[in-house]
This record gives sequence, C-alpha cells and structure tokens, in this order.
Amino acid sequence: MKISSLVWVKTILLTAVAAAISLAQIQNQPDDGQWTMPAKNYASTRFSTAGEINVSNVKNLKLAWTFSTGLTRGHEAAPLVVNNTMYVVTPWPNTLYALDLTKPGAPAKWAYQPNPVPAAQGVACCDVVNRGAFYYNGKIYYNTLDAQTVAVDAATGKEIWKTKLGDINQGETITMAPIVVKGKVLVGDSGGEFGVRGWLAGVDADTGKIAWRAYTTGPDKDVLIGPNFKPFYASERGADLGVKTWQGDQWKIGGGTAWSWISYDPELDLIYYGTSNPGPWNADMRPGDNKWACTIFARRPETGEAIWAYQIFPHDDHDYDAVNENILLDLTINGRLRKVLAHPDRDGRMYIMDRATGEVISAEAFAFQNTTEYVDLKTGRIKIVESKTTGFKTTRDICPAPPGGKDWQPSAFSPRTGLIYIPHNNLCYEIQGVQANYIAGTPYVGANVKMYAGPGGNRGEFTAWDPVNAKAVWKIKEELPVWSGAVVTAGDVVFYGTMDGWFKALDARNGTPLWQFKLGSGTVGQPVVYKGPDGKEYIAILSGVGGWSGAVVSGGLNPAADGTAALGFGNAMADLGKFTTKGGMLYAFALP
Amino acid sequence: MKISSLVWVKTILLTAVAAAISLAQIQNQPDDGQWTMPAKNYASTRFSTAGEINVSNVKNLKLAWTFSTGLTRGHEAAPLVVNNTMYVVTPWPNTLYALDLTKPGAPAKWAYQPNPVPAAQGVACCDVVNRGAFYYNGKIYYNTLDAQTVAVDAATGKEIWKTKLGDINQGETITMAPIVVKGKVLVGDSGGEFGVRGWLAGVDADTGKIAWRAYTTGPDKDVLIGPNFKPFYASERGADLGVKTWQGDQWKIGGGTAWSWISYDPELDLIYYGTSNPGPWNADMRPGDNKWACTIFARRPETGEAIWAYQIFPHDDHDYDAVNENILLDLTINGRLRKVLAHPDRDGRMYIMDRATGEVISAEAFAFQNTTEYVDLKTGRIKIVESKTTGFKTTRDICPAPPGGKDWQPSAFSPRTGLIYIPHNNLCYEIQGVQANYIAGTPYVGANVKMYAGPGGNRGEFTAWDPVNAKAVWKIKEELPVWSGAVVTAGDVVFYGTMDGWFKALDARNGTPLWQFKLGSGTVGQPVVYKGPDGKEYIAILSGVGGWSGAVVSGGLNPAADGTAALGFGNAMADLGKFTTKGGMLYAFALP
Amino acid sequence: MHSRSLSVLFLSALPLIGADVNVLRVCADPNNLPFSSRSGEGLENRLAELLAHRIGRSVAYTWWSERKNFIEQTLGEDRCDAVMSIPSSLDSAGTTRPYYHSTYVFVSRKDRDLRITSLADSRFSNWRIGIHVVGDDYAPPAYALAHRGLAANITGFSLFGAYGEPNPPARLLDAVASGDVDVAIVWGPLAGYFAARHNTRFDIAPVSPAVYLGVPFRYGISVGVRKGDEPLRQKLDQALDGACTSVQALLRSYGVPQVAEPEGGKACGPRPPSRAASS
Amino acid sequence: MHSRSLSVLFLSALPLIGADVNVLRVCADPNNLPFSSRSGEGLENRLAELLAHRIGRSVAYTWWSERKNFIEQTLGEDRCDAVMSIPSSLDSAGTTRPYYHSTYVFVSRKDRDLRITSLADSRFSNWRIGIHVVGDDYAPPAYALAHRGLAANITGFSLFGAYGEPNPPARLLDAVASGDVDVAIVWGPLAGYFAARHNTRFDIAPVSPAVYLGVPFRYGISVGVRKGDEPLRQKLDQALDGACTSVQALLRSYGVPQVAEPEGGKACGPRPPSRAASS
Repeated sequence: MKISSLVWVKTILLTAVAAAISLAQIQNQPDDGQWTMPAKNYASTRFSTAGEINVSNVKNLKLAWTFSTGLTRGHEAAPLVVNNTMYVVTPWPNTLYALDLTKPGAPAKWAYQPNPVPAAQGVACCDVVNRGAFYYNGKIYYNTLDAQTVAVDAATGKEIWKTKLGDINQGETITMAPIVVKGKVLVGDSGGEFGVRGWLAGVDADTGKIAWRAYTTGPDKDVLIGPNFKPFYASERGADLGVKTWQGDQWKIGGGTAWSWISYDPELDLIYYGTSNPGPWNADMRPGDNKWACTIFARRPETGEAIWAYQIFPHDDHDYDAVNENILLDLTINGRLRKVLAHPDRDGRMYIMDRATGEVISAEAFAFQNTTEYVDLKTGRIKIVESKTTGFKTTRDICPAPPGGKDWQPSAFSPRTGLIYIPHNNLCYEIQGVQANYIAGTPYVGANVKMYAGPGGNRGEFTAWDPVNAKAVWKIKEELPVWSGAVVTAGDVVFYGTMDGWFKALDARNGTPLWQFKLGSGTVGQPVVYKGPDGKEYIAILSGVGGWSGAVVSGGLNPAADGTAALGFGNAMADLGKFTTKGGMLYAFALP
Repeated sequence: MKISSLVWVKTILLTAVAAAISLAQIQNQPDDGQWTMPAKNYASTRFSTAGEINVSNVKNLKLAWTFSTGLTRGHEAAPLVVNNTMYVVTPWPNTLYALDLTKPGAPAKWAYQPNPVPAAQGVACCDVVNRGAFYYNGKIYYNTLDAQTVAVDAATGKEIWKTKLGDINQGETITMAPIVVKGKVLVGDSGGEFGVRGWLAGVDADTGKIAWRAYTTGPDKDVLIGPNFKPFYASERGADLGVKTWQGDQWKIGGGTAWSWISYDPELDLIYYGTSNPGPWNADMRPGDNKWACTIFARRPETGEAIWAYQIFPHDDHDYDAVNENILLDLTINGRLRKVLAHPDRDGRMYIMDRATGEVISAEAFAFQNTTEYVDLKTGRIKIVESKTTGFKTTRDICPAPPGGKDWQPSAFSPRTGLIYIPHNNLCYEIQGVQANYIAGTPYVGANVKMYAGPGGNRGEFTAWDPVNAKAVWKIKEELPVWSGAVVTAGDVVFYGTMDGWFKALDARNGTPLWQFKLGSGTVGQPVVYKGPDGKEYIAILSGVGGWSGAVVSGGLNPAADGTAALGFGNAMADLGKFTTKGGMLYAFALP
Repeated sequence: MHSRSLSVLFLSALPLIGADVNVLRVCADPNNLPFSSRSGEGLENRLAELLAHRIGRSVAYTWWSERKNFIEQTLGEDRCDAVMSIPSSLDSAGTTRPYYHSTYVFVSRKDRDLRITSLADSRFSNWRIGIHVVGDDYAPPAYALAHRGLAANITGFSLFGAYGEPNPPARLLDAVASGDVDVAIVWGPLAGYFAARHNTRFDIAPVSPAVYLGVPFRYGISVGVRKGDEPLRQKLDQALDGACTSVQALLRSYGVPQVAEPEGGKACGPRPPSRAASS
Repeated sequence: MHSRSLSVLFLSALPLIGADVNVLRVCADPNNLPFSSRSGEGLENRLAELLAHRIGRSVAYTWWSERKNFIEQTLGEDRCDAVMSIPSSLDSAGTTRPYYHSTYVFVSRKDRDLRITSLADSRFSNWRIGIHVVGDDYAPPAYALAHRGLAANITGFSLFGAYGEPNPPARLLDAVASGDVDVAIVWGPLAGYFAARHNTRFDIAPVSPAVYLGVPFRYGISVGVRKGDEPLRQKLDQALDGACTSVQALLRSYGVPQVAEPEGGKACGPRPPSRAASS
C-alpha cells in the first residue's frame, strides 16, 4: 500500500454510514461524562459523546493542569474518572493515585501502594508497564506487576482484597487492565519467559477468590472447553486440540498468555479476548498448529466456559499475538445487520467477525504486510506466504515485524463517522540466522532479528478504517511507531499521542491535523475524555515513554540511538534516543 | 507584622520611584531576549525588558511545550537561553541538556553527562540539587555535586575541561551556579558535614586551572585579606580575625561555605557574595564572633583579594547563613544617589548597603522575626534578643527558623516599580534540649529542633519591598514556604512558583493575582524569560519538588506528612506529603 | 557424591533480587570497625549473622555510610529491614530490647597515671581534651565541658575523617598516645576495641556522672527495625533472648565495656517490662 | 598490638557507596552455581577476586539474576564494570580474550554404555532427549535435532526452573539418572560440575560436529566489560595473561571441560592476534 503523508483514500457519506449502524452497546451505556474503564465501555469503542471540544475549536485547546507520577518507566495506563475523582495507576511500583478534580489543580486525595515485590521488574518482558484499572461498584480493580489483583475502596484508598494469581518465579507477571463482568474480575497473565502456560482467570469481585481459570493450552478440561463449545470452522473442532496440535508435552510450556484487552457483549453474554504467540520463539521447534495460541476466544464471564474460538495464526512464526482489542459493533454489511467484533491484529489485518458465531466476515490489511496472502473465509485458514516463514533459516523483508502491524495500543470507533481509528506500526524485519547469546552461564543461539521501517520510511501510522467496506479511508504517517491508544469524541475529533511527545488532535472525518502539543516525554498511554466538576470537557493523557516500543527504539531501529556518544549522550540515554526523555506526567487539557 | 492574604501596605508613585533610580548595571546590559545566567545579569535583578506579556494579557498565558528530565529529586536550576538554545542542568547526575528552540516542541540537540560519583549523593546535606549554569564566550560552565566545575562547548556539548575543586570525602559538594567574571569562573563549596572550611575559588575560564582560593576562616593570608582591605566598621578590622574570633583551632573546621549567589559590579570591579553559618551547630561550643562566617564579602574577581567585609550575624546561633543574593542597585536614598546592594538575609532583614564601602544604610525586617532588635548603623553590630539565643538550653518561639526569613530562593527587582520581589518563608522554631542520635556507631546528642509556621499559620510569603523606604508594599500569604525564585518583566508581571505546584503571575505594582497554572510537581526552581525564535516572549520554569524545603515538609512541619498512612500514603511519599508528587519537568509558557 | 555438602552450601544462596522473606536485609557501614565492615569482620556483621540464623534467614547487606540521616535513608527508604546498633531511646526506628549498655569513657596514657573519674575534675581546665565530632555535633561529654567554660580546651576529631582512610575513629587514641591531647573522652566500644589494638597502654574509666544536665553518657544499644515492623522486632527480641550468652561472648570478644542495666537486671536475664531508654 | 593484621583487614574495607576507582564492580547471579553464588562459592566469584586483586581493586557485587537482557540491564545501565563470563563472540559488550573454550556435551548413564559421539547418530530418533531451554530459546543442539525432524523427541528443561529452588540446571542430569530421558545435551561446565557431584555415574562426550548448519556448539568464554571501556578491558586482559596458570587451575577445580582453542594456541600462551570468536 503506497501512502503519502495524508491520503484521502475514499470519500464516504457520513450520514449514510452512521445510519447503517445499530449501536446497542453504546446506547445502552449512557455517557455521564465519566470514564470508568480504559476502553470507555464494554464494547471498547473509546468513543465519548462529549462534543464541547470540536473540529472548530480544538485549536484553542490548552493545558489545564499536570500531575507528576515521579516515575520514569513506560506509562501505558488509561486514567479513570469517577465521581469527580481521577484514578491513575503508575508503572511498577503500581501506585494508585486518586486526584480530587473538584479542587484547583487536582491535588491527590490519597495514594494506595500495593508494594509489588521488586523482583517482578526483572521478570517483566517489556518494561514494567501497567495498562490501567477498572471501576466497579465502589471499588477500583487493577493488577500489579508481581501477578496480583487488588480491589481498593474508591473513596478511601483502603485495600479490600489482594489475590495472587501468578508466580513471578515461573516468569508470570500481569500488566493488563482487568475488566469486571457480572461480579467477576477477568485477568490474564503476561510472561516473556519460556515455560509460561497462558491463562485467563475469573476472580470474585467481592471476595478476591479465584472462581475459574481457563488455560490456553492443554486438554479441553483445562481450556474450559465443554459441550457448549461451537466454533464456526471445522479446524477448531475436535477433542483436546490444545494437546494434539503440539508435539509431545510441548503444550505444557506453550505460551499463549492473555495479557491485553477483554470486551463484553451483555446481550450474548460473551467475553472476547485474544491469546499471545506460542513458545518457544523458533517455530521449527514446535511443529503443529499450537492451539490455542494466537486465538480469539468467546467465553461465558461467570464460568469461563468456551463458546467459540478462532485461531488467527496457526503455528505462528512471527510473534503475532492475537491479543489486540476486540471492538464490538453492530454493522450492516452487505445489507445484513451483523453483530461483529472488529479486531485489528498483529498480522496487519482487520478481522471483522460475527461475534455470535466466530465466523470471519472480512480480514483485509490495514498495515503493510507480506507474510499472508488472504484469509480463506470458507475454512477460516490464513494463507501463509511460504517465502516469509521463519524457523531455522534466514528470511528477509518480512512485514510486519514482531510488534505487528499493530500491538496492544487500542483503537477507537466513532458511531458518527463509522470509522475505526487505529494507532499502529509500519515495521518490517529480517532474521539473519543465529547469533550467540548467554544466559545464566549458558551459551545459546537466538534468531538475529533486525527491525526497520516499512515502506515509506515512517515507522508509525494512524489509520481511519471503514469496517463495513473493509478499507482504509485516510492515513497519517508518523516517524515513530504510534504506541499510544486513540480516543474519538462526538465533536468529531480524534486524539492520540506519539513517542516523540506530540499529543495530536485530528478531524475524525478526514484526518486533517487540528492541534498538537509537545509533552515532556513521549507517550505510550491512552487518552481519555471526561466532564469536569465545572461542566467542561477535558482530555487527559499520561506521558512517559517506555514499554516494548522503548525497546524498539533502543534495539537499533532508531539510527539516532547510536553514534551520538560524540555529542554527549551516554549509554543511559541511548534507549530513548534523540526523540524524547523519560518521566511520567499526567496532562489534562480543556478549552480556555 | 500582621498580614492578611493581600495587604496593600503603601501606595507608591510608580513614575517617581522609577525616575529616582539610576540603573547603570541594567542599562549597560541591553536585553537581547536571551537569559545567559541564572540571575539574568551581574546585578542579579532578574528583570526582563520583555513586555509582550503584561498585566492585561497574562491571564491568557498558555503552556507552549514541556520537557521531562526523567529525574525525581529537587530541581532548583534556572534554565539558560542562548542562541535559540535552552540549557537545562538537572539535579544529580547533573546532566546538561541543550534544547533546540527553533524546532517544534524544542527537542534535545545533545545531552552532556559529567558522571559525578554516586557517593556525592550521600554527602549532600539537603537533596542533590543544582542551581544552574552560566554562559560565557561560547561555553556553558556549571558545577557538579561531586565538587567539580566543568566547561562544555555550548554548540556541541563537548567537554572542554573539568576541574576538581573539592573533596566529597571531606564532606564538600557544590550545588551553586557559578558566575564568570573577567575570565574567572567563581565557585564556592557546599558542605553539611562538620569539618568543612568554606571557600570561594576563581578558576581560569579557558584552562580550568584554579587561579585563587579565598577561605572564609583562618589567617588573613588564607582569607586573601591584604593591605587593600578596608571594611567600613571597626569590628571588622584587625589582623587575622578569622583565627582570633575562634577558640583554639576551631576555625580549621569552622564552616562558612559560599554555596549560593555571586553578583558583580563592573564599575567598582567588585564581586559580592555571602558565607554560610559557622560550625558546629551548637553555638556554645564555639565562643566568639566566628569570623568570617555569616559575612558579606566584596572581592576583586581576578585575584580574590578582599576589599571589604561585613559580618551580618556574629556568633550565629540559628544557622542564619548570609549566602542569599545581593542585588546591585543605584538608588536615591535620602536625596543621595547610592550604589547599594540589597541583601534579604536569612535573619529576616533586608540589608541595604553601600556596595563601595560596606556601610549598612538600612536593615529592616521583611519577614516576621524576633531574634534581633535592630542593626546599629553606627557600629554595624546587630542587636541580639538574648532570650532567643540558643546553645545548651531550651528556647521556644524563635523566628525565623533555621531556613531563615528567606533561604537561597532569589528575589527579583523591577526598575519600573522600584520594588524587590522576595519569595520567602514564615517559619519559627523551638529547641527542646537534646535528643539521642547515632552516627557511625557512636551515640551523640543533638538539639531537638521543631519548626512550624510563623504568625498567621502560613509557612510562606511573597513580599514586594521598597528598598528606598525600607518597607513592604504588599504581601501574599502562601501555605508552604515559597522556595522558588522570582522574575519580573517590563510587562509589570512578577512570576514565582509554589511547593504545591502552582506557577503564579501577579501584578508587580500591587500583587493582584493575574494567572496561575498547576504544575505536575511542586517547584523549587527559578523562572526565566526569553524571546523565542518566533519573536514571542516565553516564561520557562523547572518543576520538581525537593531541596531542603522537601526536608522541611518531611521534618514534621507539615502536619499532613504524618498520619496519612491510613489513607494509603506510604513512607516513601511521606517527604512530599499531600501537596505534591515528585518529577522533574520544564514548562515553557507563551501567549497563544 | 558431594550432594549433602552442596545442599548446605545452597542454604545461603539467595533466590531473587530485592525483598525476600528468607533474607534479613541489613544496612551497615562498609568501613566502620569495630562495628561493621564490608569484609564482615565487625561486631554488627557477626551479630547480624547470629540473629538471622536464629530467625531462619540469611543476611543480605546494603552498604551505606553511617552519616547523618542514616536511619531515614536506610530503614526509612526500605533499603533494609534492620540496622544492628542504635540507641534504645531513638524515636526514628523501632527498637528491640537493649543487648548491651555502654558508656563514654575517659582515655589517658597509662604512664601518666591521671586517675580521672569525673567530669567535675578541676584539672580539665589545664588539659587539652580530645572529643569526637559527630556530624554537626560534638559527642555528649563536650557539652558538659563547654558548660563549664572549657570549650577552648576541646579539640574536635572528626569521627569520619577522610572517609576513604582506614579507621578514622582511632585517630583520637593516636592523639592521646602522642600527647597531642591529655585526655580523650570516647564512646566505650570504640575505646575498648582500639585501645586493645594500640601499641600504647591506656587507662580507661567510665565517665561520671552518668547523666549531666540531662545529657546521658550511658546508652542502651538495640537492634533497629522500621517503625511499626512489630513482627520482625518481636522475632529479633526472641532471638536476642535465645542467643544471649552468644551475644555476650561476642561483645566480650570486641572489648565492649558494659555497664549495668538501668533496671539492675542481668545481661542475659528476662526482657525488662518496658523499653530501657537511657534518657 | 595487632595493628599489622588490622591494616591487612582494611584493604578490603571499601570507602564509599557507589562507583570508586578502587573497586571492581561485578554483576553476577546470586544463584547460579557453578558460575556464581551470593555466598561466593562460584567459579566467577573466584575469578573476580583473582582478577580484581591483580589490578589492585576489590570486588563489589551487584546481584542480578542472569535472565534475558542481563548484559543490557547490568553493564548497559552501569550497574557494574564487568561480568565474568560471556561468549567471546558477543557483540553487546566489550570482551577480553577467551580464558577458556568449552563445548556442549552428551550426557548419558555410564551403565547404559551408549557411546554417543555425534548428532548424526541414528539412534536419536528413538531416544528421549533432554535439552535446556534458555529464555525463549533452546540450547543450540536442539536446532540441529529439530532440523532432523526430531523436535518431538526433545523434552525441554528450563535452565531457570522455579528460580527460588536450588540448582535448577541440575534437574536435567537428574532426568538422565532416572531414565526420564535417554540422553541430555548440556553445556560442558554445567555437565562437568554437576556430574561430579551426582550419585549416578555418567558418560560425557563432546558434541560433534563442532558446528552444524552454522550453529556452533563450542564457545570461547571471556570477561565482559562495557563497550568502549578499553582501559579496563586491557587491564583485565593483562591480568588474565599474568594469572593464566591460576585461572587454569581454577577451571580444573570446577570440572570445566576445555577444548582446544580454534587457532590451536595453548591455554596459557600469548594472546591471539584477533578476537577468538567461535562463530
């Protein structure tokens, strides 16, 4: 796909599209100006009905106040706003701040310290991030890096319960934001170390007791696959596929963590989430489809019982996790109203699926990719480009790179434009045989992965996607991977931040840049919109560069990260390069 | 002095006062919109001729961009602006950033890392602060916490030289901003540990070689007192007073460091600076005047030779350093044009002195104080209130407390209003006998000092002072000590920041609050004014709470620092209390 | 074949970086004999090993020079769980029961036979008196002397000296030996340890009175924990009780001069009912 | 009286917290025998003491578990000056000359008398083969076996295991002993050390060929320093040269199986002209 700085791919009739969409989820959750979960609602649209800030006046947007976290690692969390209080979860040590929005400058009311064990920092794969909290029934729920889930009284900051869900000694950490559905706090693990066997757990919201745990690999009883499991495609049917699609006992250490987003459809009573790549990294070491890694699951929230599953990328050999967000929309496609989920995958394709059945309706590429030819809508099977597979060989010019056409950074959907706004990457890579490495006294060899910018030379993109027609409508090029989330409002303004510290507002209809502000540090956070006690609309975002994307910068992708020693950049700063410095800060913007 | 939130003490005729002032220093340094030294000019007025931002439009002031230092200790430095580049010195590890103001968002051009030894952090008395750099002849000069002075190429960030001036193993550190006069970089030491013998050094700006070093205590040859030494008062005359005013060899470990500001009068060719308190702390242990601690010195910049000296507080028993800034002004007082220095001292008095001779013209209190009755203008001797002396006894209700009516935080002077704008404290203390302590395996006893808010209950004040009539014109109460510097402009706006994170603009004529902005962290920095490459006027300040004032908060002065454990604040946050969080960030403001 | 000895060896191999329940994290000065040293030769090193063993943990050190704000920067910032020696009367930390009581002592050359017993001795006005300066303050006996108008007779010796040099506190005993001062007034454990290792013979006598103008010269010494860490404080108290005879032997081996407990209890008796503060 | 012995004792008492020119700051895993342990019993501990002594410094450890990004998080973030063992061919750090070369080895029960010498052995297709998994990757011989279609025969044993447990790498030898696997392919120093301490008798033979499909099974091991820290690298090179016989004795005492250097030089000969990379 050839792109220029701002490409108007297709003119759409806004009113027509908007009319074509039935918005049960969104309309069922009237917007009271609060922001009680990172994705704004169970449908995960990140759409605010606030319209005070609009395409005409957003150019006047000004910073209202700031709040420093005093920490310097990656800040990926979405702040929450409930009852005129803002809740901010920091990276490790995972402090929860409650800021009083009724007072000038939003001073802290209290801070809750979960005191995660310091050792968890050494286990985290990709910086010690946290992606936020969830408000439910007077409590704030979130996870700590040392694999615990906590419930905190939203009014007082008092700890209600704390439950250990994983073991950092086994390589398990938790970085995701939980969601709470029908009294269950839903939590999945992260784990970069080989040997983790992924899971999603349901924890009782009142007591903290673990009600169920659904493993990603292993026999059906562990995966919570039972008689009600009705996957759409034949390839997903059969007993104990979580064992049989592996060699020997490899499923026991097969990865497939559930470290990212969960959505929920109250009408169908189904939760949706994706699982991560299988382990180990080298695909030649694990023949087979490696189920249920790289899979989207639909489960019952109260029991964890699997209802359907769809493995996006069998035998994944590019680290293409299927963990990205699933946006629940009701769309009229080919004249038929479909209850769909929209899933912009690491593999660079936007999966539009029937969320009741698991059928793939379309799976077109939103990012440049050359690893797959198409998804066979009959069989559900993705058609792999053989020349781009990896394993024990050298492969060049593979797109996208392991962070994917898009990583965890969440998209937004506007019912007014009918578009999905996707912050994403434009990265390719090559594997050049093996290189020596050394851990724990032992030499080993690992793939020598080199990532670089995709076609056009820009490493990031921001794409507006028409999910009905399965096409990009406009695109913005960004120098660096766009690693922040997006948010869109009824003012038809879409917001996102960049790793070099610009917080941007675009016209949601056509991508015209309307406003930008230079944050102190690059952002990998998630913008949110709320109504202040003064009745005004505010946009808030955490800055504080880091996360895996920080590792991307430090991994040689950014040419400025090397060679600047002569200009005085020491080793300690090389990971952030010339684009930005570290430091966690919350920024709240409003019209004057 | 009874004060209300905003007291209009005296109406002054602005034009009359302005006309009465001859402003040789300021007029000799045409303002090109740069900010090349922390005090703006050698006269240390911190007055900018910029008038674009004024009392009418400052309410529209908006944040233009931010820059994160990624550090969380106290940020006390003034940024510099030279050739469209901003230079920012951080707290330890004392990184020097060069920010390119010609590019959107002012990205870093380079960062210079002096790599001070980590051990210096353990020696610093009062947080690992740095108060800024000095631009001279293509180079940036500044000091590192481990007692070194560095010269860095302002264009490239390349180190030109680095000279070790002190020894952290002896308790010496450096936190002050140097000034460069006639090819000499002037640097003084800090040192909280007993045993330091204070000094000011002149270092060759080209080579880094130490040209001279003037000790504060000891024989005249060490103090660089020679035949040209002509103090105004008889009490300052006599051979080797730096030895004779001590018992035995106590002068060898007598303190008197020069850790703060230096001013320079090019016409008289004199530099001015003050020395710190004598050691040890308990005054009963060191009978005598303890010269030349608590003294203002006038010296020749090229040789260090002392021309006059005036000991403000002989035998200091309240830790009343004389290190505060000396603002050089030409004022018509009692019908006579006087070349004066204005020195708002820790003891709470504003010393207006003839800077050619060392004569005290007036010394009235700008802060509430009860330790002294008056300064005898005939003898120069301060009249002590005996009941407020300390030593080996319990004394209550002593004002000001050891941080003084004002600490290092620098004042500003406007030639348009004729007023000095003083950010300062309103603190009192008591000494309740002794308490057990323990260092290095040895029990000892120290004074049990408790500080608390002065009259009115507010711990800080911002005072506009008429130096001609030696009276306050207006005062603003602040909840916390005002530990940031001040700056004033030709737009008649005065700026300062507070420890709870408000950056404020007042009408310089009457103190009317015009604008305020909530910074992410409290500020103990120094605001500066510059003209951007776009021709617009900018105000910049570092936030990032800390410094000794942080210790004040943690020392029990702030009742919120205790007892909040139940609301979740852990020990690690107790030093910052409920008012603010940590984190270093530069903020640059401009009109839209 | 050697698996048994190996398993013993692994008992002190610690699993993870950071806090761990099997580890007693101790902050100590790396250059402060006789109390602690990085090489583990100090009284506090030995005591830490002994107590940790009794509570089923192993010792992990955070080395931190014992200057001002030591307690705040170590226990206060959670750099460790315990420090081995602090005065029992200190407010800024939780303290176990005292495991010894010692006193400031007069130190003079044996061959001068000065027989000093009291601060009230009139000869002090003719003597040069060496006293440690500790941070910004003198050691307690200096205050009593200054109160008697003898400030000029005092020569201060930094307890720290140049920190890189070995053994700074011993400089004061060197000054007594060389005659630079007539008498030194030194904290007992320092005097006992360094005098025993000095080429000069010294007379050592406790400072009397024990308290002067409210300033104590005798101090009970406890193990310090974070304020509120009651579980650890109690464990350490039990360990001190159980190991009392070993602790006493340890103190003797370092030449620590002990004085009777204020309550008149025995060193290895039951724990006194309330905190045995010295001031 | 004891002043002489005291001064020796103070040689290892370090002055200040943090960087100091008299200290060699070494990052090491606290639970990774035979290489390193917090108790100082590992090969790397001994080597660090030996080298530091020769360059006139003392050792200060930063304990850091040796997982992924170990080099980046230790040397890269200036937590230390050196790590004792890294492959000579590693790009992410500066490396001294190799001080030993070792190889992956086949380990089988002696009583089974399997006489394995080559990865090409056709019996592998019938065997269960135990191989360490290192982070996200298998140890090198696994790739060769997978390439031969034997992935299903491989059982992975985490090199880390549950990190809190003693001695995780030894589990693989236990599996050979118990018959859970027929053969293990293990990095030589691990095999040599743990086999000598095991109750079972093992046959140990170097993996051949030495390189298969570009993947080396033999590695030169060097001391690592920060990239660009040429002064320290050179000092350590000189120290390794000067201490060569001591280093060789040390390696023997830990049972490290050595193979000839690629250039055919001697272990204690002059330094090879260029970096002796293994791949």
